[in-house]
Amino acid sequence: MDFSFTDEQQMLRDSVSSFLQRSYDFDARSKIVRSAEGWSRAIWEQIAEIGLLALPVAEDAGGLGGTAPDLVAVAEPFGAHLLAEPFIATLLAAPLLASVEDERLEGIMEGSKLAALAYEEGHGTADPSHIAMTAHRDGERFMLDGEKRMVLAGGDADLLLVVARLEDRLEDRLALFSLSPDSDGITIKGYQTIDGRRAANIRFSGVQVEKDDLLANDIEDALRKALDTAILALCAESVGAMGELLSRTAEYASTRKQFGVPIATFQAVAHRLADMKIAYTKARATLLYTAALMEAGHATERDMAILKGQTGKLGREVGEAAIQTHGGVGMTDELAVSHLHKRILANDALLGSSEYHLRKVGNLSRS
Amino acid sequence: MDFSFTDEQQMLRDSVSSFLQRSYDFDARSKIVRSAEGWSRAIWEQIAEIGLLALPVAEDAGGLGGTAPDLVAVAEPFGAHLLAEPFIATLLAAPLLASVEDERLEGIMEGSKLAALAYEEGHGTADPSHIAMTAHRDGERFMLDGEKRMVLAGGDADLLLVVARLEDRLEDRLALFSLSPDSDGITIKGYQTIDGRRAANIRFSGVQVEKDDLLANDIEDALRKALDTAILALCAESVGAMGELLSRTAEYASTRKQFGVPIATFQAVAHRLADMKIAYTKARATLLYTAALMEAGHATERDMAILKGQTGKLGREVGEAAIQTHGGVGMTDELAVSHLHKRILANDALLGSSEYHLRKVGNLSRS
Amino acid sequence: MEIDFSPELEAFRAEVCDFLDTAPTPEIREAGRKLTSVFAPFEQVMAWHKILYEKGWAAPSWPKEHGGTGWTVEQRYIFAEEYRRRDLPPLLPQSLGMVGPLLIDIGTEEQKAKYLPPILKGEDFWAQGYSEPNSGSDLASLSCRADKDGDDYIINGSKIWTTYAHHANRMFMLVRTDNTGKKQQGITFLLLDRVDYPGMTIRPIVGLDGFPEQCEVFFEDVRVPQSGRVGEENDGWTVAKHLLKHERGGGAQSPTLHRGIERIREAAKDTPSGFGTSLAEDPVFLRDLGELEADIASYEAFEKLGVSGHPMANDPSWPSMNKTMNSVLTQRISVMMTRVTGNEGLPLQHEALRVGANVEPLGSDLELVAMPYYLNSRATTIYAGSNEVQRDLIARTAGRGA
Amino acid sequence: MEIDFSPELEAFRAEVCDFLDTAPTPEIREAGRKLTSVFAPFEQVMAWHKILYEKGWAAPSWPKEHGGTGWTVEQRYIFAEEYRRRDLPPLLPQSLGMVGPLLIDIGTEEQKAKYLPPILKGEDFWAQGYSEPNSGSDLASLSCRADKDGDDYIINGSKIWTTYAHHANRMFMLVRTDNTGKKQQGITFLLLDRVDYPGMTIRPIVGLDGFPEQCEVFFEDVRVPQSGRVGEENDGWTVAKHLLKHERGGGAQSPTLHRGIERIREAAKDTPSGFGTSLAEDPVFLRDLGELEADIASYEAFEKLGVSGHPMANDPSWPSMNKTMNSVLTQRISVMMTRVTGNEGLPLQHEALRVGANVEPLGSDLELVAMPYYLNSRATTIYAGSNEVQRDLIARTAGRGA
Repeated sequence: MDFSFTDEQQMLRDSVSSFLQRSYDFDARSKIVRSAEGWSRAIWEQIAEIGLLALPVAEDAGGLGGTAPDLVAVAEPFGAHLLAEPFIATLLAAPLLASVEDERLEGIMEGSKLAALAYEEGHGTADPSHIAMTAHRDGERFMLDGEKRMVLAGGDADLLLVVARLEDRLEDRLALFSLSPDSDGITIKGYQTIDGRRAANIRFSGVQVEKDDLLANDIEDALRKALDTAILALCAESVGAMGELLSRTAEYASTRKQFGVPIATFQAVAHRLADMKIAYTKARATLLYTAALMEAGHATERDMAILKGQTGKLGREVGEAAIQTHGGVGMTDELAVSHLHKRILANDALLGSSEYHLRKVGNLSRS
Repeated sequence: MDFSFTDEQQMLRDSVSSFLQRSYDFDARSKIVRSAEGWSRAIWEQIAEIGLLALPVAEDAGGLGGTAPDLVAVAEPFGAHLLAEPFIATLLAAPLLASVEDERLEGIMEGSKLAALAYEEGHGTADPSHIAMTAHRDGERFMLDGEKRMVLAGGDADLLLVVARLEDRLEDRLALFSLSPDSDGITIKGYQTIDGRRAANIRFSGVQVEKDDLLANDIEDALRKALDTAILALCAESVGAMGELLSRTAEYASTRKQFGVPIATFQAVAHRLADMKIAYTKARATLLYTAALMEAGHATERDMAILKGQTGKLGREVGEAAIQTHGGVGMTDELAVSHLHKRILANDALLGSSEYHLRKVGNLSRS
Repeated sequence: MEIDFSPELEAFRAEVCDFLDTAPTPEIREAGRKLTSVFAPFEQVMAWHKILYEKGWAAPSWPKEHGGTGWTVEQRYIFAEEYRRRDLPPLLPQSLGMVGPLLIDIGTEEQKAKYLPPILKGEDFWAQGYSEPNSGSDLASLSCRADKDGDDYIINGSKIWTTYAHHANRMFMLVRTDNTGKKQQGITFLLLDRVDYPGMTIRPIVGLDGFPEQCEVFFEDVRVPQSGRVGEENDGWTVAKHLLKHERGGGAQSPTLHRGIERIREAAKDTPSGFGTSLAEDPVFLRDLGELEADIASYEAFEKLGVSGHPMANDPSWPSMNKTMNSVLTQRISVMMTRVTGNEGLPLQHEALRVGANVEPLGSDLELVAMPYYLNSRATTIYAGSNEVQRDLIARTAGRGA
Repeated sequence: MEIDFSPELEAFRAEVCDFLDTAPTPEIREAGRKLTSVFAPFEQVMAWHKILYEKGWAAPSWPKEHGGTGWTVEQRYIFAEEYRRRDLPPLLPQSLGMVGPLLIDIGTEEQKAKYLPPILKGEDFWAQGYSEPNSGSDLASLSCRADKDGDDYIINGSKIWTTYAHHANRMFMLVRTDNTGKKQQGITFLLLDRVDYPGMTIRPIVGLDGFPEQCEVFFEDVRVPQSGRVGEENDGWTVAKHLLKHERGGGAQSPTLHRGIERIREAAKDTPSGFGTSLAEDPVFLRDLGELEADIASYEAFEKLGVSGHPMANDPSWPSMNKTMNSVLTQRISVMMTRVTGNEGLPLQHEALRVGANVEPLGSDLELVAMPYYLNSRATTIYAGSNEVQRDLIARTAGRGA
């Protein structure tokens, strides 16, 4: 039994960290997020150059075939540095393109093209079985109507991948369509999220899809796998952010003085730091353990729910404690603290909140 | 708007308190609880002499017609002193006897006879609609089968009042039977409860009841009223116990020294004391407010659920905090602290736990 | 014990409803619906303040002789309930709830005559200059200095977390006038007639919710008259402690919390639980709501005991308990709101939140406000004396009154 | 990263199951079912200890050369899972988990040879004499004195919270041998060969659950040989700190917690929720259970990281985090159990709880044990260094490793 990173994983993690420390400190990141586009294509190209966009793609599809621990090694520093670029969007889209052997995958892995997965339909479509959007058959073509929400990178993508039900298939089969964002009948409302990502709500009004653009008519297995990978990465990001919050808050508490002494000497503050450390340690242990289970091919639905549920819940505790400990300055836009908390909150809300997942744990008895 | 005790209520409260301080301090009470009978008939007679057993009975039935605040004035000190005697049992039984103008009420109010209400059927029969026991008509008589559990004073009573459904009546009507504990077919298993009360599980196997012993065939309204009164008294007892825990713990924390200083100077201890005080204050405010609503005839089902739910939940918080603050000695049988906590726990479990009642609050939208 | 349930109160309620249904402008209503803070959008809330003043209802908690309403506690709650039920913006607390009551209690006759009427009328808005960058929880360590010079003080230093200073025309503040004794001594309470004295600079601070609600205020040789002093020189700590009592509690706050629950229940009807029903019918959600509602009901009981003058409320830590409970409940409500909105609360919608904006929100009203409200309300356990400071105070008399 | 899921492990599991299904006597099983504490009924658990020793499985966490099993981490968890699944009583920790590992680490060869074998065999049971009436959280202030006299020490003073001292035949303890320096100095760690030395008195203390689990031990001129010292004189604090690491964590504890959940789920099938279904089908109960189970799963991950030697576990506060998490989860489990049993848990059933009693319980097994278990488990956040003390320790290195 061993939950440590391999030397290669540790090197990968260190190199990602030092790249971000160099090029993506809080000030640099703030400028990027406040820019018109809201993210940096230059940074994105560098991320692609290191090979990180090929990481989630299997080797036989031309990717690096990264394991779950590999992904954790990368996503923890991404979370600690509040990456605004569309890494999670790519994690969702690239493996799906790989699963249907789509040639456009190469451009995605190179960072020259962006793909977005239009999956979510509002209020946390935590499970593929919640997908309601239907594709109507119209002769040789298909007609899409409905709305997809919180499509990560949905306003910037060169390629939209849309999950919908084929109306004449069995209810539990999901199809995957590929669409250009310029297609007739598509309205895209892009926005920034509280944690500095770009996303979009996308309305489909009688959008016609050619037969060839039905990439798969039974994507559910591949979709679930992609969602699990994205959940792992979201949680690793959050754990990275929690670690950052813990070290920043411990540092602040040991230097900020009130009543003539560092506030860390007040037991109420000290014990809150202790609770933050316990929460962080629990979350990170869960993350590493789940990554090891995934790598061994033994992660169950329950394991994924535990990871997502615990990370969201513990992350909120850590974020709220960090703000409270910082007091007034924690309430501002000016320190990383509030942004790290917002990243954790957003990651919690994406792909099923802690409420949803912890409840699922209760419903799924341990075998 | 006024939630203060009247002068009369304050006098009543003071006289009950000083009687208990005189005759019922922790050592005296411990001896009583450890005695074979488990409670003191001498104390009971004195309680009757002060008139407290006539308090819950309407004036036109020969009682004192005490109001909800009157009852609070009495039950708070009872809780603080961990009264083991069957006051709650009498609160449940006496008003029901009054409602059917039963002459045996007088002996109950005088303290010479004990009545027990056999209502509960196991696992918290929090609402009369949960009663499942059925009385079968057998010619002119009735036949009772089934089991009543956690019958307060059930092993000591001279008279059992049994709630059951008449099999040929509408489902939502409850009947009240009177029975001698010596009747054929009755098996009584008496026991002490964790908080030093006496109670019993009572099994009825083909118990024959004469027609005259059907005291009422639609007791539900009177029963609900008696249950509300008992809930008020249980909550007042618990609030009394919480106040006692708070003052004992604050006293202990300011005298017990560790690391050369009173432990109350440690912020973790101080903040726990603050939380205990907040919890106690919230619970007592809820108690007084609800008593005022009851007196004004405006207490709803939701109000009663809030009172019972909050008292159970806040009481547990206070009790657990008191034990933790006392450390090792809080874990022993030797201090009142653990006994006060057990009284609060037992009061929570009786007539619907905080879990049950708080959930009811959620289900009953505020009008 | 006694609670008034008389029919006359229902007539009063009808009068209140009628007024609140008709008097506010559409902009005022919009400001209330888009509220994401305890501090309402300035322009609209001051307009509403003036309308309430005309009706005589701007300051229900003030004594009648200074323009209060003379209502019973029951009436005050009816007013607060109907007010909140309509999502009208709460009047800003700094003038009406803090410096006003303070002056009523201990101001000179001149100060009362000069300052109370424009506060009541909604003509003046006062900012509160207490905290400093190095004096937060340890407020008494403040160092912003006022030196006597003739009939004036010369102020140097800075204040921070000065809510709405960029909207204020007046300011009350604590300054250091003596450095020699204990830190609580040597503090003086000052009223500033203007916030545009030469040498005064106000810098808005953008909050984590994206809005500039707080400010930093810099003083460089700012000359103000000594007549603005409240109480004695070097006795400002006593004055401030007196005011804190007003700041930390005592209004009719529970209706705001109850209204939060109503909005949550309303929005829950249209929200899937993820487990087959709407959230409004989901047993888990209802249980959590029940727990919160019961706690709000207990807070209401606590608050009414206080406002009605129950002996328990004489406890010196009552205001601290009030502040602690209220802040935590506000945060719990805000969390529950974001639980309803889920990831629909993630988009930043600053433009749509502006009163008068012609930008359609991406989703429902609650989805628009829940997340910024949650983020903003993290401040409630920090401001007006952090909850840690309150617990220190409560612990000092923990055993008393039990 | 690597977890062993090989088929060989299933063969090992089969061997474990087979043994655990057949080896324990009915009394041992009964003692496990009636467990209401971390400390199992003495007589039966020592009988079970001897049976496990015969099999070679008494001390899975000891080094193989001292009688450990040499199992992999995976094997240890399989053993613990199957053990707990059968509700077998856990072996007492004082000898096997505390003084034993301590002697292995830093005892003399003589001490190892003398004391380890009878511990392993279950012949000896050691009590732990640490706390004193005035030295609880502030353990280093202890005052029970040992004065040198020839080759002996003369002990005077008392110890309290000495679990099962009335069952012990040996005792390890901390004594004050010097009063001149810092309080942590001048403490010595002693092994006592007997607990019936002249001048030693043991008084059992009845706990809030009604059982005498703790004791007070009085020493009046008790003469013991100096050869029982571990480490140097006046260096006992270092020894005790070393031992605390063993006391505060590091076993395979999560299976015990998982088993608690299983018992709860099982009992919930027969319990009405009060809202129309059984508790086992009640969404609210299942949500709360899910939250607790997920937290136990996180603890399991934490524990496995520690046992498998992950670098994070080098953090000096790891044992404190372990103790904090484990104690709180134990208490949460116990609360959940009493939630299932409701008022059926209120009757005192001391007689029915006795192993070998011929008294029928009033209700189910869980109803018999839940309340005393809940009450007893209040101690978990107090003993072995209160959770407040642990948090102090954790806070000291809060930022490290993040």
